[in-house]
Amino acid sequence: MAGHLTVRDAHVTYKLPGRRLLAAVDGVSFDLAPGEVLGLVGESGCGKSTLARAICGLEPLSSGTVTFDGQSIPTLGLRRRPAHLLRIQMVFQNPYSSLNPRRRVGDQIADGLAIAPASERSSVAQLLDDVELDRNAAGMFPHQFSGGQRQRIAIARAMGARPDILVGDEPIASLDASLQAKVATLMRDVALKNGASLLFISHDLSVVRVVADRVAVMQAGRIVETGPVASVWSAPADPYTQRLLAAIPTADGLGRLPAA
Amino acid sequence: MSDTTPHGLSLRGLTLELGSKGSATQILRGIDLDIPAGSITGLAGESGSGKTMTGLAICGLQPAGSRLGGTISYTGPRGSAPNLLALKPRAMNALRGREIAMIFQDPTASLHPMITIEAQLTDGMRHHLHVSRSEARTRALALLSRVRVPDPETALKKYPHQFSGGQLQRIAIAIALASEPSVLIADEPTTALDVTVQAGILRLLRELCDTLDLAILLVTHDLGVMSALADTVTVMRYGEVVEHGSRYQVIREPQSAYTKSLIDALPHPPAAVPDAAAAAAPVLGKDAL
Amino acid sequence: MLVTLRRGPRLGPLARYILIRFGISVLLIFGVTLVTFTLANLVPADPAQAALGERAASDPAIVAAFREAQGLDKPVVTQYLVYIGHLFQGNLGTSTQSHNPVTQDLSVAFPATAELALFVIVFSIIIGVGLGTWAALRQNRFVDQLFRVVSLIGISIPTFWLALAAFYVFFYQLHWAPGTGRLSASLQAPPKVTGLYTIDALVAGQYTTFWNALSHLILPGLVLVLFTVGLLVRFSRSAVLDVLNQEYVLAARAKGLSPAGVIFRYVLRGASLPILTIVGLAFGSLLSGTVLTEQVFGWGGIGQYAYKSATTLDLPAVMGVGLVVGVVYILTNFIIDVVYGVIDPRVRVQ
Amino acid sequence: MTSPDLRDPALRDPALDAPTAGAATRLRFAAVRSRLRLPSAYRRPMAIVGFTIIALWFIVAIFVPWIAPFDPLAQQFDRLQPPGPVNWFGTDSLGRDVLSRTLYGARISLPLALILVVASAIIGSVLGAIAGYFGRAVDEVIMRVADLVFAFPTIILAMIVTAALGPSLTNAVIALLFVSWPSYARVMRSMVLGARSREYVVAGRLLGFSPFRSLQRDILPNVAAPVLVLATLDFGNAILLLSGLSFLGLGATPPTPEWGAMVADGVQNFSDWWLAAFPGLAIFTVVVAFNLVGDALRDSLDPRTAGAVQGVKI
Repeated sequence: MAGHLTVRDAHVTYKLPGRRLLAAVDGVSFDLAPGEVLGLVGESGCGKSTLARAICGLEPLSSGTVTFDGQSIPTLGLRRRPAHLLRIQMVFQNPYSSLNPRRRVGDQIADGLAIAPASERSSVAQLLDDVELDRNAAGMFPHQFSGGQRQRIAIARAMGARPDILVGDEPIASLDASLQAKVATLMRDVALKNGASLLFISHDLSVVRVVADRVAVMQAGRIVETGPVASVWSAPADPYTQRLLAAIPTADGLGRLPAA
Repeated sequence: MSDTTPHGLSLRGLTLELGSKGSATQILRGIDLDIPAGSITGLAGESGSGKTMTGLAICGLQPAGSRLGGTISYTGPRGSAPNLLALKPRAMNALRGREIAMIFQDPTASLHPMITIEAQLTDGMRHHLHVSRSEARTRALALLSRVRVPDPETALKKYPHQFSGGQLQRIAIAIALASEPSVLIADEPTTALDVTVQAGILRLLRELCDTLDLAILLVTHDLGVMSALADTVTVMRYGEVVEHGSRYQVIREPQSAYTKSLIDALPHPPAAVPDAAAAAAPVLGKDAL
Repeated sequence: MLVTLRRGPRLGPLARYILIRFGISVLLIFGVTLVTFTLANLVPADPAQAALGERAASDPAIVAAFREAQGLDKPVVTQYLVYIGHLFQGNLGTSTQSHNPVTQDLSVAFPATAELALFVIVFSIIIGVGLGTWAALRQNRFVDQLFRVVSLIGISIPTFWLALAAFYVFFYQLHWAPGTGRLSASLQAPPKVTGLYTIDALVAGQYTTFWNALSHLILPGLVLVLFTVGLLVRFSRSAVLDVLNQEYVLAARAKGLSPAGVIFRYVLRGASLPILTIVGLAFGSLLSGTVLTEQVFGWGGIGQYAYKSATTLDLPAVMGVGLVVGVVYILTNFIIDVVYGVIDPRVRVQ
Repeated sequence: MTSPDLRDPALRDPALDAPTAGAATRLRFAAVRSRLRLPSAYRRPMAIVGFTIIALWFIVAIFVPWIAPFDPLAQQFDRLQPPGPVNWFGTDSLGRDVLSRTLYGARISLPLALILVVASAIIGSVLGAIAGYFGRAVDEVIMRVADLVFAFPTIILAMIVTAALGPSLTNAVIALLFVSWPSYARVMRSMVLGARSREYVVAGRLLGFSPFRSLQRDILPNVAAPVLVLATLDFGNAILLLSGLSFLGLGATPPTPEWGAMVADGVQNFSDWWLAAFPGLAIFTVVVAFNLVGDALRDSLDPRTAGAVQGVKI
């Protein structure tokens, strides 16, 4: 199966006012194998979104490499995105700004379909079925949908392109708590059903645990721990991961305060 | 009222409607809720359930042009009011911040970006308690230490953008406590924060509730936070209370179908925790029942 | 993961911010000299002909002498450098119409306009921001609607027409207002200190002159105030509305502060940046307005001078006016930028 | 709106049910700008008044030869007659009918203002969009030129430019074009900058949209509405500037029946109020009308200022 993503010693550095530099991503390496679901977890400012953007060619690397099936990923400047990279697609955090408010849902999903190889091309109706939305949705505009529904539309649009890799950049962070696990699971199912691997980025370790096979924990631009999700969850090795896990309040009705 | 009346707030049949008489929207449809002192009362619900509006209505900060009904009675160490809704604006304003304080979801938005922490921390107490500038400053330093903001002396001179979100929320809590209120409305106080930062704020709120005998209304959609902090839980939907009970009862043995669906949607429903372990588990903070 | 590369000169953030703004202003002023100079050199109409009149212009010798005297025979770049060199000596050239140095003409006209503009801007800020805030606090009620209508009229009415109408009604018909000019003909200008008659008269203790100068200021002043206030009411209303929707205002109300405390300490401070911006813009349109009204009131300020020199193709004078007004406007905006930095700690960081 | 909780359905814009209050505030403009609700804008009473006035003036401009009682240039009456049964608006210093001249003035001001606004909106928007989307050197050059234009008060610069080109209506329009494109460029640039990083634009690029297609499909439709509002409000401004230049003698030349120039006639014959009163009123009504319509359009784009929301009680 094609679609192997390799990240080696990636650095992304921003210039700040006052001649300071911010190393948002500070030497990150990992692999994403075809058909795998990797959860990337960390708190705000840890560089996880920057890393996701770098993988899609939206941020320039200051050093290191990101390769997709052996080809390096150039920064998407003012050129069109090279054809082979179209097989990496992304679902964004904010369902309220990730769809063009002035175009019909069906047309936007069709944008994804248009770049899929003809032999694998699905249909708008099929994609709407996949994300459990009514087929009539195609004729409507984004503002007629709730946040959770919009995120499903965004997933359908990305999957229409038949990507090898689907990147979800905090795709559930803006949703109501009762929807988060549902949408995350849907995303995993749709990706795997269509033969894509999933890079699922979230600040919420408890949701990542439900969808990911493997998890990487990021702190201050570095990956501090990586491993199968079950073992990281039950026996975290890194002190930061331990803190992160201990801080999650569990809805057990027991009134236990999380460790600070 | 006699001294035996328990301190705190009591809402009875609270209604709120918005819009003109002809096309009014019912935001709250008769809320009954008790917020006793020394306890954290949780108010849960999804977007649009009216839980935030309930908190605002208690403070008299409902949107202009909305109409309130029902009663909100208040009993505190310094006095009581049979119905806050019947108070004149001036009287309500004297109560606001003094007896009933509020903290908001996003401290970067609820603090004024162009005013120093000292000014924002002291203006409320100078207004309500009529203390001198220097005394206000002393109190401010004590408050900042109490909410564990490091280096209070320097912190007073700074502006909000110079702090992290967690520190800012601590400062916002200090501002709310500045005039020694007896009721604190906390509207999604940790939703905008990272989980490790959230833990610290949750512990702080618990500690303040216990040591200051505060009546805290915790408004949140996060059942994890609710389970960690609240003593009793009220679940709202479409402006109505659908369930009310002790924390354990609402989260572990929900009666209404809606609460059940909320709990089942969690990535790790509480059923995963064995009941035996639950019974034996050490419980921090107070249990309401 | 913050790394400090090099330390800059030891300047506070505010000082550095002001220095940067100042540098930008200086660059803009150079740009302005370039614009005025270029435009003046674009003139298709022959300035020699305009200055000398038909008959003299038909004599090539006279024209050549004129061109040489004005430096019009040299290459453009040299002309520009000469122009800049002269600017540094305060030399803006000689008006082809009045035959005075432009600097001298402007030194008479400038205080006249400054007096009018200061009078107007001070009143407009007080009235405009006050009414705008009031309207925002009473959104969609009667006062709000009323102020909206007044400000709409203010920005929609042609200034020059309003000036004329005001003059006709209050001077010609009602005889309430004094006639044209800055002082009645019977009075002498007070000894020059600032060039502003009202202030100079007070300094000299000439109270009759002071009241007379003030009474001359009122009508042109009010005409310009109506327009400027219209602008300020509109924008401060929307700036205040913006701030009223901020959560920090809700938080301030939750503290139980007095309504006045919330408005003055929280709302107006929050709205101050956009209001300052619009004050800068209003100042610009005020300068434009003076050009259109000074003519009607025979005010003898920059506006009237600009009008005369533009219609007579008096190049040095046009360049001089453009330059002076441009510089004044840039400096005003520089001051506004500095005030930004002082009142908003976040601005300094950027 | 006083509540931070935009999640409450009654408080939020129907287009928007954002999950968190913070995100909602940020998103509000995106969601709101996206739909220009023209019908409701035109249903506001003030907008109807404005729209009617504009329509009447355009009808006058088109059909003036049939509407005006007399030839605007013919010097056929006694000079400086006050308004009367024959000459409703009186006659001017050359014995021409002021009413006919005022009506014919619409034929001059309206088309010129239209050309001016459309041209400066197009030039400014294109330059602003280019500057915002492509950034770097192009952006620097375009925006520094705009800054320079902004360094002058409008009419002063227009006056200098007209003086340099020579007084005529065409040159006045050129001069005003020169001074009015930068405001569109600034608005367009900042909106394109904002839109460029919006997630749906990035999503489009990831789906292989070329920059041009992205600009045309995702960005421009979503930033067009504010530019339209700006242009509507600017129309009144254009009329004021044009007539101002003519008033100063830098625009229309005699005997053109231009409103500003006619008011200037009134300055010469000061006691004959009707000379200036009627052309001045004509300018005023047109400008007010465009401002009314522009305001209504802006309000419909930005519900914050619209009637749906009550004020904040403090």
